[in-house]
Order: sequence, then C-alpha cells, then structure tokens
Amino acid sequence: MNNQKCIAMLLAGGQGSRLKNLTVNNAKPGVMFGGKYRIIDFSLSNCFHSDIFTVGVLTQYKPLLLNRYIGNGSSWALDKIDQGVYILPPYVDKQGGNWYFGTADAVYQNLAFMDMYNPEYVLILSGDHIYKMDYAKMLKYTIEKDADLTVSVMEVEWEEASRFGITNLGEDMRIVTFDEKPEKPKNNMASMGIYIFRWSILREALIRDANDESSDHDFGKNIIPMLLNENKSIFAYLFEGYWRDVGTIESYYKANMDLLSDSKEFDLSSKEMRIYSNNRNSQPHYIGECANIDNSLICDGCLIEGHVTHSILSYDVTVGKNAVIKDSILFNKVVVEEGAVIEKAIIGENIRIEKNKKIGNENSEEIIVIA
Amino acid sequence: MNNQKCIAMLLAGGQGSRLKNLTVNNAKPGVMFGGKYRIIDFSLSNCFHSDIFTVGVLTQYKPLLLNRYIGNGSSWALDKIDQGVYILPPYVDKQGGNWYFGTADAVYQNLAFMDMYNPEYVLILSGDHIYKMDYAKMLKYTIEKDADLTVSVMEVEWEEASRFGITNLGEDMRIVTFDEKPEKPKNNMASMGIYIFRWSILREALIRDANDESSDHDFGKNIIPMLLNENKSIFAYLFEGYWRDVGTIESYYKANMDLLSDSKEFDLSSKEMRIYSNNRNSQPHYIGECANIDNSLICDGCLIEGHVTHSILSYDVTVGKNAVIKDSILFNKVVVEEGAVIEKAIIGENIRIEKNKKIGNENSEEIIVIA
Amino acid sequence: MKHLVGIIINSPKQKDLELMVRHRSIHTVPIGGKYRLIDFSLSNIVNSGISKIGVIGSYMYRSLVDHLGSGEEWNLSSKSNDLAILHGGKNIKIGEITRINLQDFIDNEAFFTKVSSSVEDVVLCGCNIICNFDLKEAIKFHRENQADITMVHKEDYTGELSDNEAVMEVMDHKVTKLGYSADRRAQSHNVYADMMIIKKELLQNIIEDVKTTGEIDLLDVITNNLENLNIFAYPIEGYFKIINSRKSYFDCSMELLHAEIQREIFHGERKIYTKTKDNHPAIYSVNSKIKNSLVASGTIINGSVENAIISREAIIEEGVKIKNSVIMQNCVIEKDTIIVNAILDKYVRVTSGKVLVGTEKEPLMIRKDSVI
Amino acid sequence: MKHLVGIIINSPKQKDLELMVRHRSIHTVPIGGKYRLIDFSLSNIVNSGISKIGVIGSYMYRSLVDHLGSGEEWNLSSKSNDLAILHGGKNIKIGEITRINLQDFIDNEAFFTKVSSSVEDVVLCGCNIICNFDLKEAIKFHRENQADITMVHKEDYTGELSDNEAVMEVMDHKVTKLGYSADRRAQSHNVYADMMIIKKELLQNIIEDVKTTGEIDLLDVITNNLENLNIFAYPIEGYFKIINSRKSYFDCSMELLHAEIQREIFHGERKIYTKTKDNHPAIYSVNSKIKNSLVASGTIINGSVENAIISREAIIEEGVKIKNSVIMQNCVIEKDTIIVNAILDKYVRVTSGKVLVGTEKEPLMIRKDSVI
Repeated sequence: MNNQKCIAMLLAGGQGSRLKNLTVNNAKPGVMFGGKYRIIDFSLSNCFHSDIFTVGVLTQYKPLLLNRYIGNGSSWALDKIDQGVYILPPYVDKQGGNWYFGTADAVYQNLAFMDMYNPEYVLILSGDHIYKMDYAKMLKYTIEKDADLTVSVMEVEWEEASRFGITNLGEDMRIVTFDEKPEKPKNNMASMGIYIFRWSILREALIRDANDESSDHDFGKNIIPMLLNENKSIFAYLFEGYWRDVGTIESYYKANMDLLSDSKEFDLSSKEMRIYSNNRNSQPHYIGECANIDNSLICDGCLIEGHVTHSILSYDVTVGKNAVIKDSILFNKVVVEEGAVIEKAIIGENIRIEKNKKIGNENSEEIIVIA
Repeated sequence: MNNQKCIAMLLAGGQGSRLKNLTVNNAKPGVMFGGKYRIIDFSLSNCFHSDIFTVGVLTQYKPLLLNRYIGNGSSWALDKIDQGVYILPPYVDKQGGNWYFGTADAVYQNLAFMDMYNPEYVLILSGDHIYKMDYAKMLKYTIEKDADLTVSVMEVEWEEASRFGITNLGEDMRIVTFDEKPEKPKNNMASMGIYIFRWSILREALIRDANDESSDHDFGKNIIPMLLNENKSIFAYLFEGYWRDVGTIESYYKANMDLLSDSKEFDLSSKEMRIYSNNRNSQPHYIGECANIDNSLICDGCLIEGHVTHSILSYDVTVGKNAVIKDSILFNKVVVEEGAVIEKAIIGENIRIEKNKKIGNENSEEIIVIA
Repeated sequence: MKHLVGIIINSPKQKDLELMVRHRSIHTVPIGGKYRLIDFSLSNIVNSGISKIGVIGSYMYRSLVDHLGSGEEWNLSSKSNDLAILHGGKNIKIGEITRINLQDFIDNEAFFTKVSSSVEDVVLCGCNIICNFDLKEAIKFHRENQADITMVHKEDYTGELSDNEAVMEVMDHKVTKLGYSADRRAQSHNVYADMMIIKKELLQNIIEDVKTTGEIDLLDVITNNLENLNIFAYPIEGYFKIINSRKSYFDCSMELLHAEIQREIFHGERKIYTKTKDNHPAIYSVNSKIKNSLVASGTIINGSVENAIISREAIIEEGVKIKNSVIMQNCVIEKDTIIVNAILDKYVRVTSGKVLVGTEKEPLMIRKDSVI
Repeated sequence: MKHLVGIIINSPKQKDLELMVRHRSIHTVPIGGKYRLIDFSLSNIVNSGISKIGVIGSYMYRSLVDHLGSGEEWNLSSKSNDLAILHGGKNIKIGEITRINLQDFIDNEAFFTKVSSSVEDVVLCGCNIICNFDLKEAIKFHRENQADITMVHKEDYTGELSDNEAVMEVMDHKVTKLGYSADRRAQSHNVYADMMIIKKELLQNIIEDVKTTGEIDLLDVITNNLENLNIFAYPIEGYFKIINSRKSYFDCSMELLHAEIQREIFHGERKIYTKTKDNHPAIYSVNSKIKNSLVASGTIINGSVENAIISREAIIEEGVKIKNSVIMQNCVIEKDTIIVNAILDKYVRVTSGKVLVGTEKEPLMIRKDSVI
C-alpha cells in the first residue's frame, strides 16, 4: 500500500446550502443527478478510469447516507486490496472536534491518511462537478513538466470569469499569477478546482498554512498564491470538454436538462469512461396503456401511466393516470397520483404528490424544489 | 431495511489507555489477539452466527485503521443488501463535535442510525470481549420473557465481583436491583455489559438520560437503574462459557495465554461458531532447519529459524537463528534478529528487535510492552 | 431458514427453445427485459430465507458463472460460501430424457457432504419456471405435515406441456398419481411445478440406491414409490409458467405486460433479483411513442413501441414500429423498420426499412448476433 | 497494462497425475500447503498489471469456480468484470494430445469479442507451472522486438518431460525449432515454459483459419509457421517447474522447502495470491518437533515433522513421525504413525500405528478421502 503513485482526496464537505432542501438529509455529493446517478458517481468513476484506486472522501455533513451509498467502493471497482474509497469525517479527539474550516484545512486534517499511503502525487477533487476526465493524462502531464503543482483549467465565457479562480499563464503553460474570483479578470482561463500536487510540496504547504492564523485555509485563496510566491513550478493543464459545477439549484437544474438537449453536450450513452453507480436491483420500468413519454430519462422500477415530457425520473417513480410531468426532475420513489401536474420542479425522494395537485409552472423563472 | 428484528450497537470507543502503547495507533477493538485475530473479530463473528447482520460500530479513537480493517464487513459475511457493518464516529456539526461522554451517550448520539433501521430490539455489545456467544438465543429468551431489557450475566469469582455490575435476581431471573461495582456485592452474578433492549424503551430512556445533566450517561450506572426504578420488565440471561474482558495489559496477556493452556478453556480449533477475520493473503509459514517450536500459535507468513516456546506469533513474523521467543506475543511483521531473546513481552506491529538484544524476563511479574 | 439447502437443477434440454439454448445453458436464457430464467427460482429460494444454494450448470457454464458471480446481487455472501455452482449435465443417455438427474448429485458429492451436516430438508427447483412464489409457506406446510416430499403443483395449467413435463393427480393434499405428460394414460393439466421439498435423509438414501438400482431420474424413483412414501402436494395459486418452447417463451413475455401479472411478479413484497449493470437510464427522444411495454435501462427509444419488451441497451431508431415483440439486450433496430410478433435474441441488428412479421401462434425468432 | 488480456489455458490431461485429477480439474490440484496450481499463473498475470483475465476450465468446474470466486483475492474487481471463467476442454479427439486447444477459444467467442476491442496482445499461460515470473519484463521485451509471438522458455530444464511438453531451439533470441519432447528428432532440454505473448490480430487470424485448416492446436500452427512469423524466445531465469506427474509434483514440493527457492517464490516483491480461509493459526503442542517444513493455518501439530508440507487444517497427532512428505488439507494423521516419502491427498485419514513409506523416486500417493 505504500508508495502508490497518486491518490485522490475528494472534497465532499460542504453542506451545499445553496442546493436548498435537497441536502436536508444528504450531503451534496450524495444528491441524485441524471436519474440514477448521484453527483459523486462522476468523480469516482473518473478515478477508476484513470487508474486511481485510492480515494479519501472528505465529508462532514450528514455522512450516514453517503457512507452507506459508497460502502467499500466496489460500485466503482475501487475495492482493490489495500486501496479503495475511505470516508474521512472530521476527526474528534479528547478536546472535541471541528468542522473543516476550508478546503485546505480539510485535507490538512487528514495528513495521517495520506501519510499512510505516502504517494508521490495527490490529486485534489471536488465532489460537486459533473464531467468525464482522465486524470491519468493530467498526471502524465504533471510528471512530464516535473511540476510541483498542476491546476486543471478551462476556457469559460468572459462574463463568467469573475466567478472563478483565474490563472494567468506564461509560456509553456506555466502559471504566473492566480486571481481568486477577480473583479476584473485578465483572461478567461478558469481553475476547475482540480489539482495535482507533488505530495512533499503539498504536505509542507498544508502544515505552514495550518499554522497561519490569518489564512482562510483555502486552496485557491491561500495555498496556490503561497506556492506561487515561492516560485514553485506550477503549470496549468488545459481541459476541453463538458464540465459543470452544480453547486446551485439553477446550475444543478440546468446540468440535468443538458442531458436531454439535442446537442448531447454530455452524452450518457457514450461507452467511453462509463459512469459507474451503486445500482439498485429494480425491475424494468413499465409503461401503461395510456402513457405518453418523450424527451425524457426514465430509470428502472418506474410505473408510468401518465404523461412525461422533457423530464428525468429516478428509480421506482410512480406516475398515475392523466398525471403530467413536464420540465421536471423526480427523485427515487416519488409517487405522483392521478391527475397531478408537475412543471419545472425538483421533487425529492419519497415525496407523494396528491391527486390533481398542481406544482410549478412551466413558464415561471423559478424552479420549485420540494423535499 | 426497515423493521429488522434486531440490530447491534458495538461500543468500540474507549482509547483503551490501560492497554498502554498497544493502542497508540489503533483503537482497542483493533488490537491483535490470538495471533491472526483482532479483538473486534470475536463480537462481529458472534453477530454473523447469531443472524444479526446490521452492526453499528461506535468508535472515536483512531478510527482510520479500524475503518480499513472492517471495510464493508464482508470478512464477517456482514455485507448483505441494506445491512452490514457501519463505523459511527462522533458526529461533528457546525458547532463542533464531542467525544462520546459515556456508553449511553455514544448510543444516544447515533439515534439517527437506529431510527433508519427502526428495529424491534437493539443489542448493545462491547468491543473488547473475547468469547463465543449466540445472541440469537438471548434474543429468543428476551422475546419469550417479553422483556424490556435483558442483561447477560455470568457467575464470577466472589473476590472479583466488586469489579462488575452485580445483578440481584428475583424469581424467574427477573432483575430486582443492580449494583454497579459494589464494594460489598450481595452475590456474584455479574453483568457482562451485553444488553438487549426493546428499541422503543431504549430510545425513550436515552433521550431522557441525555437531558439529565447529573447523569454520567452510562448504561450500568444510569440507564439500568433508571429503568429498574420505573419497574420496567428486566431479566437476566445466564451465560455459561468462556468470557474475558481484555481491557488491561494483564487480562489481555492472560487471555492470550489461555489459548495455549492444556485445558483449552477457549478452543480456537472448534468448528462451532468459527471466528471470522479479515484474512491476509500470506504464504504458509516456513520452519527452518534449526528451528524449535512448541506450545505456540504461529500464523501464515512467518519465517522461523530460532526457538519459539509458549508464544503467539502473528502474520509475517521473522525469527532469526538462535533467537529465543518465550511466553511472548509478537504482532504482525515483527522481526527478531539472530540471537535476540524475548521473554514475557508483547511486541507491537513492525517492531525490529536487534541482534542479541534481550527483552523481558520470564520470571518477572511485569509484562514488557514494546510498540 | 438454516437446516435447508436449495438446489437449482439443470433442466433437460428443451428442444423447442433450440435457437436460444445453442450458445448458452437454459439457466441464462434472457427474459423480461433484464432477467435470466434462473433469476426467478434463485430469488424465490433466497426470499424464503434459505442461504445455502447450489446451482447445477451444464458444460456451457461461462454465462452462468458470469451471471451469478459470488451471488452478492441475490444477497448471498461469498465469505460464508452461500452460493456454489456445481457441474452437471453430463452422463445423459442418448435419447432418454432425465427429468431430475441424480448423477448430478453424485458428481457433486463434495458439495453435499460439506453442507449437509445441519440440513434437514432440500428444496429442488427447476431453472426455467417463471413465478414469484412464497416458498416459505410451502416449507411450513411440508413440516407441519411431516411429509417425506412436498411437490408444488399448478392445477389447470394452461401453458404448453412438452413431453417431459410431469403431471399428477392429487387427493386430500397427497400425490396419488405421477407421470409424464407424454404418457397417454396421464391426461391431466395438473402439472408438477418443478419445485419440491424433500427430506435430506430420503434424498441421500435415494442417491445411495442409484448404485444398485441404476434408476437415475429422481422423478421416476418418486413415481415408483408413491405408495411407500408420504408425498404431499402444495398448490401454487399465482402466476406460473414453464418456459419450454418458443411459444411458451413468447406467451410468458406478453403475459408479463398484463398489469396484474406485472404487479404480482414485480411489485409485491418479494423481489426478483438479477445482476445489475451500469447502464444509463432509458433515453426517450422527442419522437418516441410507447405504450404497454417493459423497458430496461441503457435503452434508447426514438420510435414507436407497443406491447413489447425492450431489453437493456437496445436501440430503437426513428420511424421504427414494434408491436407484440421481445427485443433482447443490445439489439439495434435501425430506421423505419417494422417488427411484429417476433423474438430477437441478443445483439441482433435489423437494418433500416426491413419488415419482420410473425404470427401470435408462431412468433418469428431471430438468432443471436444475426444481421438482417 | 491495459491493451493486454491474459488467458490461462486448460492443460491436456496429465495422465501421470491421475489420482489427483480424477475429481478435479488440473487447475485446482493443491500444492505448497495452501495453494492450487492455478494460483501461480494467475498471480504472475495479475502482478504484471494485467486486469482482464480469462480462465478456461474443464467440464469439472465446481472446484475452479469455488476457488476463484469473483477474483477479489487476486485483486480483481467483480464490478469491472476483471475475471471470466470460460468453458473448455470438450471436443478433444480421442488419442490425440492437443497442447493449446483453439476450440476453447472458438467456444468462448463472446468473451473475446467483448474484451478485444482495446487489446493488442494476448498472454497465454498454462495452469500447471510453478514459478514467480516477472511477466512485465517479458511483455516489454515482446514489444521492443515487435514480435508476433514471444515464447517464454527454460533452458536446461532438469525436471521430467512428459511426451506432450514442447521443446525448442533458440538462436539470437529467436525460436528456430519447435517440437514435442516425444519426438526423437527434438532431443532438447530447452523447454517451452507454457507462457507466451501473442499479437491479438495474429491469434484472431489463426482462430479464423481453424475453420479451413482444421488445425486445432496452436502450438502446431506455430511450429508450421516458424519461418513466416517473427517468433522470439524469452528465457526464464529463476525457479520453474512443470507439474505433469507424481514425481514432478513431489520434487516441486520438496524444492519449495529449499531456503533459496522458498525465498524466491514467496518472499519476493511479487506475491502469490490464493483464496484465504478463516482458519486459526497453526497450533503447536508441547510435544511438537519440526524442522525444514512449510505449515499452513488451521493445522494442529503434536508430532514430529521434517522436510514436509503440512496443509491447511491437517491434524498431526502425538507420536507421529512425518518426513519428506506432502500432507494435504484436512488430513488426519493419528497417533504413532510413520509417513515417509508420501503424498496424501485431501481428507486422508491414517489410523494410528500405520507405517507408510515410499521412495524418493516413487513416492507413495494416497487418494483423496481414503482411510488407511
């Protein structure tokens, strides 16, 4: 188990309060996405496909369900001997324990875990991104550049740039400066919050940062600027492809609806880097005599006798006769009784929508969330 | 997963400071025992053999190694769908987190876990006991008695009785009074710290206890006396057989040596209720030309060229030529170089004992612990 | 349910399923969109609480081993060796039909020795029966009656009976007559439902006797000893089907689309388990039209589908019309195709514009991997 | 090691191992106290980084399926279908020895279709060879030389050669001659080590050709095409043994007790994996005397043991003397027995006071389950 090339630390921490009541009983990475998936499936599947078999999941909020969902990681084929997925909640000692203070603090508090593996490189991931990425390519790039740190970047729309950490590049993709959420971005090369650190550099930087009381203990705000100041060898790795942060209801809803768009920005049916999941053992879904379905994703176990259009139905959803589901996302085991109408809404697990009830409005700006 | 008959909550919490440096990097239930086993193997194997497939392991001290060891519980065949073994460290919320205050507090802090299963009965276990016990029989007894609580008891030596919780029984094994560590015990029926509660009773009692600021939040000191006061239906269940609490170095050492005694007080080779373990994939041990072994337990992967007598060697131990191991316990991967002598000692994982070094003395009272 | 072991036997070759069993053992014939035939018997046994199970395979065991794995998907633990795959299906005499082949038990003696110490009764199930049956009740019945053998039967069975199905007569819950459906004297629609509970010791004695009697078919042994033994009959009330021919396969598939049967088999308390796959949810395009169908994950539906079973990862392109058909896993139905009353085995590709129409009595059957 | 698939072939029946292979396929013959023969090839393949592996079984597949499970013990994941057990061993012509049976590849076409898309090379290993071999280096060699086939060979092999072992001549790292050891013209001790790396496309073409040429043995195809193809030889330097007879089995067992071979096989960087069991540690009583032996877990040793392999759960009672012998799993050696130069298969019970003495050249072999 010692001297593994690269292990991953997945930041799954935040309460995800911007995801409103979807995270009442569940940590953000455990929220359903695209029907059968949960947000964390995407990062864990990427890890498997990139031959990174050791993943520490740094979580603090409501770890119980996430814990059960992840199990021993076998769902993502990450159940190798002395490797696998480990849930790492904040550590409580005799003096009590603390919520992780920031992204860097979360990783710092788990130094012991990383020491146990003593890898050459540590990959830092975020648990609320939807994308397919071969980290092995980024690792190869890091090794070729002999970099202390590689930051995965992508071009974003100029008007969006100030929401991100922006990297200013020198020749050969070397990062010269890094501006965390700059008001006036100098370019549109945004950090995706995905880093590969040389472990020796990361370890030392985390310890120094932890002792700095003025620090916010954040990778973007503190660690990267600190290392840049010290002239460490830091490169940008250009990612091209679909990537979304789904930290808000709007971005979450939009990324789900992307799966239904004609342009297939993110094509679930592609066999390449298939997304693995902790699958339920449900029967094929059943479409009744009077049902109508178009432009939708439907999971196993559903029983549909009504009308479903431009919507996503997770496992074991029931839609009664003459019920209408439009522009909506229904989580596991939602029951929509006869004649109910749901438009532009997200309905959480196990919710029952009563007969003839009307929820949401397709023309509204607002996305209704019921959980 | 709902409405399971009985789930177990295993108190694995204590730092086990009385086990000295054996627990520096490992929680007490994770300490090796009897060569290949770890202390927690005994309780988890009992659970499997008793058809109790859901076990919450309440741990707070150094959960990392224990976590890796337990994995998804498949080593004890506890990896059923919606069931299994779950590590439950103290919960940290925005206000920070707390070390479990006492046995009852530890269980109280995990009400949400038990609510998720909503069982009829909850079995409370301790993680530092060495024994084989069919909890299914105790559960059957509990149901037959229609008891709110059943306490497993056994006869102990009178002079030992004041170290235990002592139950005073009325007719029909009903517990009339309960004295936690009484100076002058009225009898020698000692509680083993193994309880089966009716879940509804336990739930309500834990909540009341948590709100009682004067309480030590301990099952023996607080919960049982409280329920007795309220005239709940509480019975003793008589256990006969080998049972040891291995909470101190002396009791831990003695219980190990019991495995080597002629009288076979605890017979590892019995096929009944076999003790399961997270097995290592090591080769058979190799005994060299000049080796000498008697009255010992030797695990896979050892390479022995010296003399081993009345000792226990865990996985992958190396004993060099002319080295002598006597009355000792060697953990995984200990290396004893040529000519070294170890007597009446416990040597922790990965320790190297250098050439011709002498450790311990067979005639000494003291047990040397090196870790 | 300790004290019980479940055995899924290797059914004799069903010649009328020929195309479907050419490349696989009958256990793993796909059905219902994502299942294999064996899933039903295996789930019924697991749901009764039995957790020691042996499955007798044939010489074509790759797909069986692949499908079952260590049994985790059926909640069987590999650590406690809950599931064993046994070899079988050899030593069958040419021309003879052996309904329950005792040679398979003899060949796997090691397995039986290992599990039998604490076992009182053995449950024997066929591998090609579709039902969601409460075996626990039948076991209770067996024990209350202190039966030597309890045979589960379906009265007034309306499905097809191949020559080697067993039929019986029952009086006062006891089996009074037993024979093959091919036998003229045994005109009956009271069919043996290919599930029985038998006392372990009795089964052991029968196996021991094979060496002297040479009688290798357990059903023949039972028939010959109807009067000596205490043989009870336990009726199955719900849906039940034996899959022994193309017709019965097709009928069963269509019956699974009946709302009531659908509900009984799939939405009751007892679940039918199968191997899960990492497929995406079914994708319905803007042009899809669908009714009264079962659709599995990984499918893409652009066309119109009625009374059909669309299995995992099948792709139905635009303009396609499918009616009364079974489309198995990984089929690709290209544009503007018409398919009616047909069974398409796995990986069939129907190129655009084709028309495949069978009849209800004789559905078309297209062999695995065909390109049409 | 993506782009590679490993296949463990089903070796032709080794008639001289007869007693040991009567009830099991050769893959699962026990060796070294806790291993099965197949563990060595499987571990070598896994240790090279290959994680797509097919194992071709025989018609007696129960013990093989039981032993391998889903491959977790070899660090193979069931989710990503790392390990497949393939059916094989049928269609062998009577009297003919087929060294590497291409029919087994044809019968498992579905497996090869599934895995082959991204595969460049196929590694073929026998199931009855004992070595701890760095296959990674051989693969590197194969690719650097852009070989069509790289055959691993052992020069100056001192072990027994049965008639159907292949021997070769090598010049400048290329195979110049290939033949069976039975063939007089091919007097050589440069033996093919039953491991080769072959380009996937070449193997596919050869399989395709079987239908027209009828040539079913891959080794014969290679022999016939030595000049057309780019066939390299890669020597194995360390310990290597083919287990093809009672004698070679016994010799190998004794060799595993040599400190150096012991170290090379078991204490190096590359581990040999096997199925783990929940046995207690070996229990040595006050009366035990032991030297130069391999002892597995679950054993109880009360007697004296020298130069022996004592396998899992064997019980050696008081007063027993064992020398130069292999005691397999679950044997019970009762009081005051003497055993020298013997191989006792699983579950043998030797009742008290018996004396069993073979010779080094012809060790005694006692059949599974015997009571003596």
